[in-house]
Amino acid sequence: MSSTCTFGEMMIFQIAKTIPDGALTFHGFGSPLVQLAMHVAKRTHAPHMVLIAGATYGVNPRPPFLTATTNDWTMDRGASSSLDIGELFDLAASGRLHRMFLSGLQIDKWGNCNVTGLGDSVIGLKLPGGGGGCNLSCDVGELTLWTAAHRCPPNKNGVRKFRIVEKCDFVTSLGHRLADGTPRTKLGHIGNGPQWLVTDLGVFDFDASGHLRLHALYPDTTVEDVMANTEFSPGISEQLSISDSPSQEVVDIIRQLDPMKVHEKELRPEDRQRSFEI
Amino acid sequence: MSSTCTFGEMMIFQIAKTIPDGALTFHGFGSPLVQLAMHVAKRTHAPHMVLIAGATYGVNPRPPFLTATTNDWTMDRGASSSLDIGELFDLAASGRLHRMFLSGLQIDKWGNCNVTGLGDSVIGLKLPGGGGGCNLSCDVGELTLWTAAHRCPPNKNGVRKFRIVEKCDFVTSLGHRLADGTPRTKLGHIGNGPQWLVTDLGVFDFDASGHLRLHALYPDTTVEDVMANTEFSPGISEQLSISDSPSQEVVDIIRQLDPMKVHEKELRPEDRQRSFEI
Amino acid sequence: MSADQKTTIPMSTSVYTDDSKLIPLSDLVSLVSDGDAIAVGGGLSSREPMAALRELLRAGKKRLHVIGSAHGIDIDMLCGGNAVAATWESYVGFEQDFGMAPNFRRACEDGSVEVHDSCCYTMVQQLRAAIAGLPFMPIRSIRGTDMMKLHPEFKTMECPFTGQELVLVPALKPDVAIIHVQYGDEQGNLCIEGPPVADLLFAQASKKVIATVEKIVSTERLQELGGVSIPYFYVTALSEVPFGAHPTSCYPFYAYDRAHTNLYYTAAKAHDTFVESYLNRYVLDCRDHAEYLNRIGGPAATERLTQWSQGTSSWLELYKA
Amino acid sequence: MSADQKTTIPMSTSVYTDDSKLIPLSDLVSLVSDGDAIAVGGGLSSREPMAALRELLRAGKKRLHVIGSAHGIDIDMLCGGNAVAATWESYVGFEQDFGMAPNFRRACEDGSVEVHDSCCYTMVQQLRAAIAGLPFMPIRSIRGTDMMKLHPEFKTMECPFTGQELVLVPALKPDVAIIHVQYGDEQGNLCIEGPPVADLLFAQASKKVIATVEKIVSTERLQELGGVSIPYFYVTALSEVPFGAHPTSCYPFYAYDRAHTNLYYTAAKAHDTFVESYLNRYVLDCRDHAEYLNRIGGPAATERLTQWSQGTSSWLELYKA
Repeated sequence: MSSTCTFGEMMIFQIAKTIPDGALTFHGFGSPLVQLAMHVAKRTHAPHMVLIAGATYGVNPRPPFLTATTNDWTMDRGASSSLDIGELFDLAASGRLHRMFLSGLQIDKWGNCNVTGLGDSVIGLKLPGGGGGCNLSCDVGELTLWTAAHRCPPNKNGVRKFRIVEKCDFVTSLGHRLADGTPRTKLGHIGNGPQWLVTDLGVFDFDASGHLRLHALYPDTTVEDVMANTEFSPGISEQLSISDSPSQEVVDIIRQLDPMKVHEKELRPEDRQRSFEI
Repeated sequence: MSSTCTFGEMMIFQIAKTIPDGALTFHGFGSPLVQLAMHVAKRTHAPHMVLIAGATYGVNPRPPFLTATTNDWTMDRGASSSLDIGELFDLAASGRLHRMFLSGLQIDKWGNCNVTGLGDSVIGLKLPGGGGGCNLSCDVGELTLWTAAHRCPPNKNGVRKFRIVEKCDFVTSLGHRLADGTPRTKLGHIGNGPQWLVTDLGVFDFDASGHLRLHALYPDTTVEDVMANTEFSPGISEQLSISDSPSQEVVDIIRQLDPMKVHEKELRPEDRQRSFEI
Repeated sequence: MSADQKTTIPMSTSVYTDDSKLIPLSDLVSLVSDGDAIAVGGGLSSREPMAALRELLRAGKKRLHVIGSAHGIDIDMLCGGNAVAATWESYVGFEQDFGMAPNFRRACEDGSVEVHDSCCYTMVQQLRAAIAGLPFMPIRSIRGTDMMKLHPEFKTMECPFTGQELVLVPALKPDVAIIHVQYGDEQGNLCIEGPPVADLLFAQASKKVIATVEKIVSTERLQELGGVSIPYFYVTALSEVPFGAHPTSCYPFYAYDRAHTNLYYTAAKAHDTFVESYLNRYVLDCRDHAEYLNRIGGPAATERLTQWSQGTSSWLELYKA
Repeated sequence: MSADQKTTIPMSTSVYTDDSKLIPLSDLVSLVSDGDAIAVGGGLSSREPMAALRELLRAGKKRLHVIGSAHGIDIDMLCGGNAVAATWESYVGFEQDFGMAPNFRRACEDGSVEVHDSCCYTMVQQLRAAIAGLPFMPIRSIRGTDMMKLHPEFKTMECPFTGQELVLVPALKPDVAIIHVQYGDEQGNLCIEGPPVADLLFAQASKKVIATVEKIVSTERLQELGGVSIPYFYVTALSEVPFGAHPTSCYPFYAYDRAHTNLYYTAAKAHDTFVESYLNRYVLDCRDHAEYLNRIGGPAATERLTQWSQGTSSWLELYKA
């Protein structure tokens, strides 16, 4: 009998733990790790969360299985109701969307994210865009950021292409401070900004100044891994710990819900090999 | 076999004729004469009008019979769809509601109407209010005004309480000019204001300056009746005519749709006695 | 990191997630406080939350601000019960059926109710501002009318895109929306059949939503009945109250009770005796909604109103009463 | 006074009242002009009006501005066919299924498509401004992000009620909304089953609406199927085009064709051969939609996609392709 979980399952669990019970919670699209984390939370510690599915805006759906495309009837089966696109974003703008999840090809030290394009003045590499993430990063109560691409091995010239960067080429979604250091609080947004960042190397929070800080490692990662793969030096929590692993119940929920292992598409091949005792 | 129509049927016909084919047309509530006029228009000369029912916002309903309360399931039976309250008013504000009907306990020479209250500084007599009429008087393409209370016999002291007045005590819905003479065109509203006024004494339009002008009499009314019952002197059209009467078809539609003669509640007892050859 | 560490949600966000929100009607109205701004659902003679309003009067609620579009007996009765301090309605009356609203008129004319008459789109835009968390919404209309005089809180601006003048109407966030609908489930999902009037906007804009429903059904059955109009998380609490809209209609259950409305109107018009002849008898002296239903004539009276669906002539008969 | 005297309605009011609006697909796309701003309905892998877009490409339409929220193969194919001048989308990609959108990326990177990336709520508020006939709508969000740099047309103001800074986003009124839905009637009433994405907003905000539908039914049947989502008077014209969303899904008729999307993606990624290997074969060289359906494999291919409803395992099977 299996007594291990995969890294994907570990990461889903870490994201799930950031969801409080009773929270009105929304995922976007293109985020199977987050979608699974929301279903795990709803079925374990957060039964009263309001789970709003990305793209379909179904409320508390029970999908038969996860698909790699978010706007699919699989994803809102069993929903008790559906919102429309305007209503969902109104909930955020009126302070009633408590938690959302954002990512980026670049994430900076203040939690700003870039999913629009790489390059300084012209677009060198066009990214797909952020959906509603820009609006939501300002309005939603608390954000959980995630990326499964923190680790950036040096190329043959010894150069690393960092994902966790000093400064984003383009700020698609807002973190705790602008590039010039102006704090988000000056802008009068109703959302409090990023609270957690879950990556393939560890779990981070943000210190009082809004700067990224290492909060927990995985059993198989080290502070040195984090430092080498980050363009700047994140703070390190005084209570730095090792993340706890998901229970068998959590792992079973994920495996039942994602028989095609769609969530592994977010992971690099080497991370798919990682496993943890549970 | 009857070859006459009642005054109510005559008045409904005059209102119906102000509705062009193809127009998106809306009635409010408390207006059976108008409701019947819209159904007459839709079933005769304006088959392509979009008939939107007041209060229910049903689109092109076929009510089994008219009720004296507008928000009743009778009134939207057979509707192909229903709008919501916001959508209806958005249509007006975006220039897509072509015709609406307004009335008032006072209607002034520029077509301003008062359904809010009588009295100068304090409210001497509180009227029910105008629903959405204030907004719609600014936004709707063309307005048809109506009242079945133009005639105002002198009381025992010889004083008339005019309904068609020099100046409204309160302007609930906007006509062609403000009380100080400022033309409506200065305000940049998208609607063109009142086009017709149908009363128990005649049919009126508005001259180029926006002033009320007698356009047609009924077979049983005179210019003198109009002048005596109006607080100011309306203009008189060079083509002053006698209104034509409704066809048997029109009369039949009205009688079929309003078996309880709800529309006669808008008429004074003496006007219910008037009849016309058809 | 534990699930509850730094991950609590803020209080008072107007999101309600209890599994069961079914409570008795008397507890439901205790969610309304004296002085609250209440948005009353339904409109004219349709689906007004009359049982809840009668319970409000029995509970002695006072100084309410009433918000709505086109209303009738609901607001008139609250005025007759001296429960209203200010009106932000766009119409209160009985249309062609009976005419002006007697208690409402008197209360406005004698100054006991402040008159802030609104108009439908102005109210829609003010609710939309609240729903979108904005301080205001712009409108183009109402300039040139005296509505501006009743609303010194409105501001104007020059549009930076077009140079035209716009009116900015501030967000309107009722303390409580009080609505009556056909169906609900235990969790508070609500299904409205037929015209929703402004109920959806009220539910989204208000801090609390309290609902009475004709019938509690399962969430699955709600889907079959047309789906959820108002998702549960907007709804604070609800009660099952059959005939809860009486004497206004709640199709497909029952039609408008024109005869009882006539009785009400006649009593209201005879000012001096209204409390005695109507308010005590049908509201204040009733222990509860069940007693009200008895006093209006019991099953014979209510049964009659369900016969609208038997055909046009049965339906028509109800209006001749 | 005659009915037509002074009572004509203004032209170009975006209200369409013809009794029958059913026209062939080739006529439908002739309602789109070169340079038009088009709002494309559906989203991601769902209910995108693919047959209409293929017909647009066959008709050689050029310099289109594309407006939308989260899209995929639809916008990517238009970019691959050199029909796009500017993008106002909030996302164009293939999510976790295949990743970035190859033609869209290239067109943005080589400058042939102007990038005005939007975000969902910004677009919603811009559409709402158009729907309400307002020059702009306010939002609080996006300040502090670089979205402001992509949109010099946005303005800011100090709120006269709160003193806070707001962003004013101008009305967005697409020339044509192009949507695909499950059911319609001859008059143009449309019924959408499942998530409407932004289709309702597009229909209300646009000057014209052109629709393809899986099935034309009677107005009465539309009511039974869930009622009208988009009333006929918004709709300029429509065509009956079964499998008109393929390879995106149009439940309950058919699921997403993952295999064909994979074929598309592979062809698009191999830039140099895209026109030859995909665009000519499946779009430009097809005489019409019927020929397209033959080229993708005929009834055997389309039949397979309808089997999602036979149970979870049949449904799951479609995603393993």
